[in-house]
Amino acid sequence: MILLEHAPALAIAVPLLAALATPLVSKAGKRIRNLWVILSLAFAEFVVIMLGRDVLAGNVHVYSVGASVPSLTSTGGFPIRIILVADAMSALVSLAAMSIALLAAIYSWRFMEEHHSLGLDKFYTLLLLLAAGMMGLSLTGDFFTLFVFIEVVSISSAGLIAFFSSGESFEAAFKYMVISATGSLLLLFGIGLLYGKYGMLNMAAIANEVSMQHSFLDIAALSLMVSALLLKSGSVPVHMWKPDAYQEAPAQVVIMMLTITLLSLYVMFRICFSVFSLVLPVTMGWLIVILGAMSVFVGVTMAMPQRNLKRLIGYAAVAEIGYVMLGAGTGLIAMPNVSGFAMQALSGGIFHMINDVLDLSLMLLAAGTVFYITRQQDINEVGGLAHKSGYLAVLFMISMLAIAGMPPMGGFASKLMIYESVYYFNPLLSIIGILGSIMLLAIFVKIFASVFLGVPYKGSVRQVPKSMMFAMCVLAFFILFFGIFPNLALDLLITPAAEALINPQAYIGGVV
Amino acid sequence: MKRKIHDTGLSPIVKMAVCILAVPVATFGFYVALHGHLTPGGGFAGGAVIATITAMFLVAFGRDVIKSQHSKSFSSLRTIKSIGITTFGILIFISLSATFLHQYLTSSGWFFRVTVPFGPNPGYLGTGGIIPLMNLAVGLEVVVGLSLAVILLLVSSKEGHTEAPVEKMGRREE
Amino acid sequence: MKEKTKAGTLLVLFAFLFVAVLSLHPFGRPTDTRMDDYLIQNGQLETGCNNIVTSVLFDYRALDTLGETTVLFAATCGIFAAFLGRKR
Amino acid sequence: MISTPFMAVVVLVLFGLSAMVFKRNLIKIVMAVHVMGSGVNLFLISLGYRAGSTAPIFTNAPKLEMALPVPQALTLTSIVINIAVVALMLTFAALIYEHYGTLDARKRRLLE
Repeated sequence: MILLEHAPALAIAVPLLAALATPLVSKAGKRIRNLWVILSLAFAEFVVIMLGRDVLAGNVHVYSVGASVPSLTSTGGFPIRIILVADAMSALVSLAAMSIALLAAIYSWRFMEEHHSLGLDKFYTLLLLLAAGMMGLSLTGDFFTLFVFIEVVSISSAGLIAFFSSGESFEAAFKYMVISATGSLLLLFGIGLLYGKYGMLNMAAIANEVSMQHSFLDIAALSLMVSALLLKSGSVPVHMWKPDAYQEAPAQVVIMMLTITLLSLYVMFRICFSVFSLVLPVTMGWLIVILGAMSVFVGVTMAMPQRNLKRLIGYAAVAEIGYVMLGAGTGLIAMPNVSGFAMQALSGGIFHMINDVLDLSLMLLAAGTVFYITRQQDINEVGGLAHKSGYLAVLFMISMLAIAGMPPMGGFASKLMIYESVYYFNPLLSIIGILGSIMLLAIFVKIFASVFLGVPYKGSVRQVPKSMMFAMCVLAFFILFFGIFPNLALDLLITPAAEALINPQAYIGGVV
Repeated sequence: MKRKIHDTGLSPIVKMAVCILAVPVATFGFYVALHGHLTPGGGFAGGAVIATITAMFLVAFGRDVIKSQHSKSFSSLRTIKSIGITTFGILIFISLSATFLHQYLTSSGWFFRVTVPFGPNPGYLGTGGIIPLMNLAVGLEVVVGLSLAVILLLVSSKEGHTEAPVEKMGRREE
Repeated sequence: MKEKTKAGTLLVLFAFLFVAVLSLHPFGRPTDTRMDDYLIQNGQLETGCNNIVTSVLFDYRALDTLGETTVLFAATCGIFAAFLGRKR
Repeated sequence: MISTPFMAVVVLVLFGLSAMVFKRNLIKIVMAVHVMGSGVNLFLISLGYRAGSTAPIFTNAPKLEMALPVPQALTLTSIVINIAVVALMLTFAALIYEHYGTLDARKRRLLE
């Protein structure tokens, strides 16, 4: 029906329209504005679910923006307009991104109330712009639109980092802006190189051209883009901005920034797998795997001495990004004929992408609630909370076990797939991975003991509001669901996504 | 010059010149934005030209004009802000509707019916369908965005700034 | 020591960009201009405006312009939120 | 013959990057980002030039040999994005100066 035909465009347009109208709607009052934000995100989630169902039924959903007939892509044998492509992989990623945005909006209903009554409509506008940017990032099939949406995402997340206007938050936001500005300028340089050679900007069209004749220029453009996107995803050489940014931003903005890092990883895999599949040097795969292993190692070792809970989660996020790169990198090494273990590694990497978002978000929301109910910012003063709010302790326990990759939780299935398959490529890497998750468990047990166990907490503790509890329970449900029925999630969501990533012909065929 | 000329800012001659100059600059910016589909320029260039007027006013009249004329608190800025953002929000709907619900409004569009044959022609204003409207929408958005950024950056930084030599204004609120 | 490593990486990047740009087409003679020639030929007919750059900006690649206006809008909101918070 | 605009682009981008890496003052870092941005914009524009061609505007067009329109549209978009990035970074620099009283990155272990 009409909604499905325009689904990719609507997925971007609905949060954008809602963001533009929020200043208007917020004139009518706080509750109406909050409802407006949550309803628009829920409608966008509905559109993305419909898109996902249609795409999982087997066809690549193509939408050319502005053409008289949405599916009219290449008029003169090559695409002219901007084309949004939704195949299994991008549908999966946009589904994850939009559900996290919805949960963040629900969570921030009560969380932001007493913090900042003056500028809250700015907060919700930026939140919706961030959601629109994430949708654009995951659905676009055009290089320059990719650059524009990466800018939308990085500017609105910088604005959100600096929302609690304290000295450190401006510092963190400035550092984040410097790094993401240089990253996207390098990306634009790579896009310019590609446009200079092929005269076209569409990913599928260039992929078609690259498969015919390729030269040093493609390698140069590819390496520029991959380095820019690694910059954005906060892997090892440039991960300094992540702990600061995660420490300063409000909890639900940090969840959105988590999804942004995973989206930039998704875009890097899209470029490596679909566009440059034939010309991809093996060294690129090894580079990503080694960087992944290093970020696991650095993330975990740096997380040890941390006192601030959110900063610690920032380093844990660097480690989790390392796992995803470890998994998908091995898939990249055996690119032309991905079979057996490389396929398992790739689907393990993608599955871990989803699990990583879920458990780190649950951990962050739990941390935010701890600070909300005790009104303290530092975790040393907070102790023995288990007596006051048992549910929070259980949720924290679930997220802690999931991050460390314990059996009942979702993280276990994906990490096991990564360890098994990476072992065949290089045993040292999977050893680093296993060590990393053990140390993560040790760190979080220490945090759990200091925050929840011990002498009951003397200070006054507020009741955990319903909206926060609802958001956290939804996350806990999905973590447990992926943990107990991994095969259900695997063949429903992950393997079609992995297959879609593997054969670029389906991607190119849909467009050209 | 009905308004009371404050003592801050530059000399009255400059203030008078700025007030007089504002009109031609505004018309030129509007011309560039409106003729975007015929002559080089368009929404962005036209908006930037018009945004220079706010910068000129701020330079000529000093930054305390905005603070002192309206109430001391930020509400003055927020009213300007809300007007700008809401108009921007509505106007961008025009470009949004054209972008997403695909573009049958342009050359064969109902608004400006005239389609243009290939080849150089003297340029008729009534062509281009909805594109001139989108040009104006983007132009207004750029004007609001840039002037708000300039006002905010200048007016709300509290650190000691070199006031005009004659400071008859009241104590700056800390 | 830190300064030398930074200078070293910058020099390596300089050589890399230099070679990459060298392998591009010589200035003034673009190699593949299919898309642009199509736009110049049909720009006036499909969008009805003489300035092909405006037709590209507002019709063929209108999503970029929309994304860009949201970038400006997000920057304005970010600046305002930053300054507003400070008054608290 | 080495095409000079592309050389100028490489020099500008590297100049921006090195200034950003070595300089400590926040405002200088913002300027470095702006220089790098204009370097990349120059690169985009110089991609779309055809020898001996006019602008792709048909109003009283002197000749039909026209330059490429798409890079000009890309540059327009990327210039506006650079404005937004620089404006936001300047706001943060101003507020950091107001809060810490100094613009030097080293004092607050900002960008180590």
